Amino acid sequence: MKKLINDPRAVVNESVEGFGIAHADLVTVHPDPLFITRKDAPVQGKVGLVSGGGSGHEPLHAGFVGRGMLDAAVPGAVFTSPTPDQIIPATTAVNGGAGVLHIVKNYTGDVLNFETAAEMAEAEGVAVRSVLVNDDVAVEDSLYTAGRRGVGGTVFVERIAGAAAERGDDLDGVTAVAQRVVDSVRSMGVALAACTVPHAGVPSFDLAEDEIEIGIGIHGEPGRHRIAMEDADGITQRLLDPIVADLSLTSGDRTIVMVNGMGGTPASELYIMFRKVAQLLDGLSVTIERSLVGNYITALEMQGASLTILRVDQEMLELWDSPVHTAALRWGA
Amino acid sequence: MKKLINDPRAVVNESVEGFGIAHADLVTVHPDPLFITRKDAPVQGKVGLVSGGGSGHEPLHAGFVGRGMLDAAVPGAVFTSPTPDQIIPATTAVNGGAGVLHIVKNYTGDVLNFETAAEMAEAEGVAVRSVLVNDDVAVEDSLYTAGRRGVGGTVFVERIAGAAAERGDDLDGVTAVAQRVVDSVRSMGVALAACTVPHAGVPSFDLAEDEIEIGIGIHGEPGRHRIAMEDADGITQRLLDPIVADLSLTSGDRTIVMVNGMGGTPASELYIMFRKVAQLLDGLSVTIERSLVGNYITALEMQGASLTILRVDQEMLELWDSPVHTAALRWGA
Amino acid sequence: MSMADALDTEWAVRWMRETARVVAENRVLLINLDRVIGDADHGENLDRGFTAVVAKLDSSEAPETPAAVLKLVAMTLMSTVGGAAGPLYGTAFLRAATSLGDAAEIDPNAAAAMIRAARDGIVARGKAEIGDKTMVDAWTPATESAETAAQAGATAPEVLTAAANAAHAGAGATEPLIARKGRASYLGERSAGHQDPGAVSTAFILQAAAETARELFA
Amino acid sequence: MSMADALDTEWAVRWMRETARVVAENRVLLINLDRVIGDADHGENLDRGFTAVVAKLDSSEAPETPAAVLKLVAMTLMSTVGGAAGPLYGTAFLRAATSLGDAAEIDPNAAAAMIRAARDGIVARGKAEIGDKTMVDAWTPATESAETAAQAGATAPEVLTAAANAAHAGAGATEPLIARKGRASYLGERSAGHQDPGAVSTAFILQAAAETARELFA
Ligand SMILES: Nc1ncnc2c1ncn2[C@@H]1O[C@H](COP(=O)(O)OP(=O)(O)O)[C@@H](O)[C@H]1O
Ligand SMILES: Nc1ncnc2c1ncn2[C@@H]1O[C@H](COP(=O)(O)OP(=O)(O)O)[C@@H](O)[C@H]1O
Ligand SMILES: [Mg+2]
Ligand SMILES: [Mg+2]
Ligand SMILES: [Mg+2]
Ligand SMILES: [Mg+2]
Repeated sequence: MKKLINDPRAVVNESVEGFGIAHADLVTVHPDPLFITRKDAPVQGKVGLVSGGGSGHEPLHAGFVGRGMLDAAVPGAVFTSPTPDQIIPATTAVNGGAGVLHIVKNYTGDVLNFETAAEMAEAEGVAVRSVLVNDDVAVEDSLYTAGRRGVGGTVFVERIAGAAAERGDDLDGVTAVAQRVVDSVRSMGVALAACTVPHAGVPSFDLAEDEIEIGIGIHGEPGRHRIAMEDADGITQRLLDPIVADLSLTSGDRTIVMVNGMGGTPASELYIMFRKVAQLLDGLSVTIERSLVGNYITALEMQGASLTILRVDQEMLELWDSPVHTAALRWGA
Repeated sequence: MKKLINDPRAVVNESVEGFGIAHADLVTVHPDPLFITRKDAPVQGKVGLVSGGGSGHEPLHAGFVGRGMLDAAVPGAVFTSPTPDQIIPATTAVNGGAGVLHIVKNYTGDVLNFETAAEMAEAEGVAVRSVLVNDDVAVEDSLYTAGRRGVGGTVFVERIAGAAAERGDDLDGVTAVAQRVVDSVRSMGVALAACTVPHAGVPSFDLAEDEIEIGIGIHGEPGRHRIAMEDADGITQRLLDPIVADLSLTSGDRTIVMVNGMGGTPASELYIMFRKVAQLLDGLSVTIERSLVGNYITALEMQGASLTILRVDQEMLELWDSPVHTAALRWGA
Repeated sequence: MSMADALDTEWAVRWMRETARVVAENRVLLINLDRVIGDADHGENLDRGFTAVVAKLDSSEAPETPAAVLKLVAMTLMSTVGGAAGPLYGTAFLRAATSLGDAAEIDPNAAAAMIRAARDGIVARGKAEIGDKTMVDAWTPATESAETAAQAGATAPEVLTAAANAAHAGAGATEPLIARKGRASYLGERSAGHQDPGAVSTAFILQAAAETARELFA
Repeated sequence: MSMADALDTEWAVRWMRETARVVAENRVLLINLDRVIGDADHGENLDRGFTAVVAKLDSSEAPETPAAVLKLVAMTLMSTVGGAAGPLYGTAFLRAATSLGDAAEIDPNAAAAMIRAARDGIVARGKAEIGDKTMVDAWTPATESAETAAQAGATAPEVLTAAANAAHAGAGATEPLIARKGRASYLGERSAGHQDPGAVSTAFILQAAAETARELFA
């Protein structure tokens, strides 16, 4: 596996450095310990939003730092949760006096590291709340696992909670909005071919020419089961059905839909999937109010896609539509 | 090679259909013959901009239809120029009385089909001008080829000429701005692994685990020469040097830089390359005024990247910064 | 010149149906030739185009002259093939149609003139010279052989057979050449060692012409 | 209890250096174990962490007690490893340090208590039970064997050897299990048939403890 990198151990630092130069109008990169903040952080009186996790999911999270979304992103090594000594200064750096919300994807590593950081930041006098994103319906039996994983829904939580914070909601209010999004969002993914972690140098799993992996996560970890390759419409149905069931989507429901590329999938294929999602939801009389089609939460160069659906009410929709200005999501600004 | 598609021959139609649903606020899809127009086309009194080419380069061109950029995009089959019977109605559909500019990438097929269409549209009373984009410095000896290929520079021409048209420039004025961009923009690409055309089903070329292809085009056609794999900094230098030489970039020059992914390259790797470009240009005292890092002109899921540099003056920069609202490029709106 | 072996409208239709069959049969071969020195679409493009031609022939009223058949083919290829080959073959068939006028039958000289018209149309459109490793390298010897045969008193099927054989030889002879036009030219010296896909498809088209002509008088 | 075989600050430093060496040596093995049922980073994470530990030991003033060594290790792992293993091993070494107090030497009972403290810290943090296919499946038998050995009058090196052997056996025994905690749990039944990477790294750490202890008194 060839990669456009220098030292495999410098991938995160060098790439964040480039990101900081490209988006110097939006963000500040703090190199050691590594985290990224909004250029104008801390915004006085505004709740600060911090998220983070392993690298390799770009544009998540750094690409979502800016007005109307995150105040800070904390990147770990590739596929490895960041450490408290990064999360703590990121938290204090974006505290404008109104407290900080941690948006944490539900993985043991992320949970433990953010937990420790939150404790320490609180000890330093910052009010910290957390929401756990756990939208992946691929994990069927949550009693016998570490719970559902956080995947594509994270983008929705960051955007809508970010909008609430920008609007001036207090810490409890922003936390409540974030939790409402978590409760209303579900995702499911598929991989056609694995990605290769730079330091590992070999693909994370092997798939035969006629196999795909359903219920894939975003860490190159194998999914729940393998099936024979199918056409796009069939695969889309397999991703949609468990989401519809889990959200109990019914006639009249309003949604925002994301068809997300895992990094190595052409946009044309994502739009073919989106077309099928639109047809199927239309058949259920479920409305797609807004959509995102593209690479928003990736797994390096994995070939595959994920589907995320958020059931929205009018307030969530208005928050969604409010101005956002980040490297990877921008409108109204 | 697995793909998220249904019938290989329906890829373009189904994907454009999905695109139309996802961006119904921005565009109208005309299914037969296939082309995409700005929702509010024709804009009375404004010069119309039409571009097109083979599919497989998404978001180019349909992703750039909208305010401040293209009025129509004409997608051919995958890697195949569109036909005059698509280009002609697209041209007449966006003629708001001020004439239409065709932005054509310099490939025999594109040139011949647009030429025919322009003739026919003129016969129908539409004033048509054309600019040929030919920014690829990989093609060294233009005497013995069909001339330089049009690649990443197309994005810059579409944006800046689109801004000039939006500003109200007349057909000659918009054409002159477009030509000025063509004259000031250069590109060079690299492939680490080939893409697979859906109807072909096998990769367009084979590269060994330790080989890369320098000077790759965007049609999965082989590049000019192969070299042993190098690190990102080395490869970036190989792409930058011929561009700097060809543009005679010197101290004090101002530029817009695009590091573009070919479809299968993670954003993190593009930012690693951008970092090196920034360092090298800084060493030459050349300023990067604006930048784009991401997938803007792809070759399906090809693994690789291209570098495009536009030397700008103040006017071009102001046009660049003016509002643009398309599926793939948006600011100020 | 005997009208017994002149080619009529029915032959023109058969020629196009046989071309569609041969192109479909060789779709992958043409894709693979184009994959090595181009962009892997030539077989797909022509297959799409000639499939549309057959559909057009099936659904339209029968054209009245050979020229009308070739004009229909020209318009259909122009609007369905795309790429470089679409306008080039489109122009070729349009010029060929024009050269035939409204004649009901094609005699040996008209057959040779038709091939020259097609070839000249391609050169006018694409500006390639002989040796540039394009379809011109098949059309040019095909034209010359067809004219020589006609002058020597060959029948129309013999004229087309001479053209087809020369086109095949011309296509084969593109192998060592370095491309100077079209997509293969970007490869420079690396384009040598492979036949040009457009030259090969030209040979298939002219071979279909010769075979259907011979069958008609067999 | 004889102070002759008690373990001092110098041993604690040697233990950590030896751990760094063993982890570096087995980096790829641990990555590969994690690749199959996780995300291919466990070896990389620990290698980064223990490389940082060695750098810290090289650059800091020599810690005065074994507890001070382990506390430095805990803080370093916590801030460099990340993932699940960072906080878990960080907590383990922090609790181990706390259990030692400011004693200059570690006798057999203190050695066993240190291992129990580490194990309890991991359970408190990660909430895994025995049989969940995590590092707890190595730490729990290690704790039990260490305590049994200490009660039976073993020397400190013998206590650590008992712990290391039990950890190795415990790691091996994770192979048939279905994971119920951590990333491997998402695989459900497909997690069976592979050893847990954290259990294996636990065995390496305790083996380094035992070997450095034995060497000190060899
Ligand atoms: N300028 C030209 N003149 C004549 N023939 C050309 C020219 N350029 C390309 N061709 C022919 O077109 C063929 C390629 O057709 P096709 O693959 O369908 O189009 P594209 O190159 O646009 O993908 C080449 O093999 C060559 O024979
Ligand atoms: N809840 C838990 N309790 C104890 N150990 C755990 C728990 N979750 C994960 N582990 C251990 O952590 C190891 C994985 O560590 P590592 O790969 O570094 O982190 P990550 O899973 O975040 O990539 C597993 O092999 C397992 O032994
Ligand atoms: Mg990890
Ligand atoms: Mg083509
Ligand atoms: Mg081609
Ligand atoms: Mg791991």
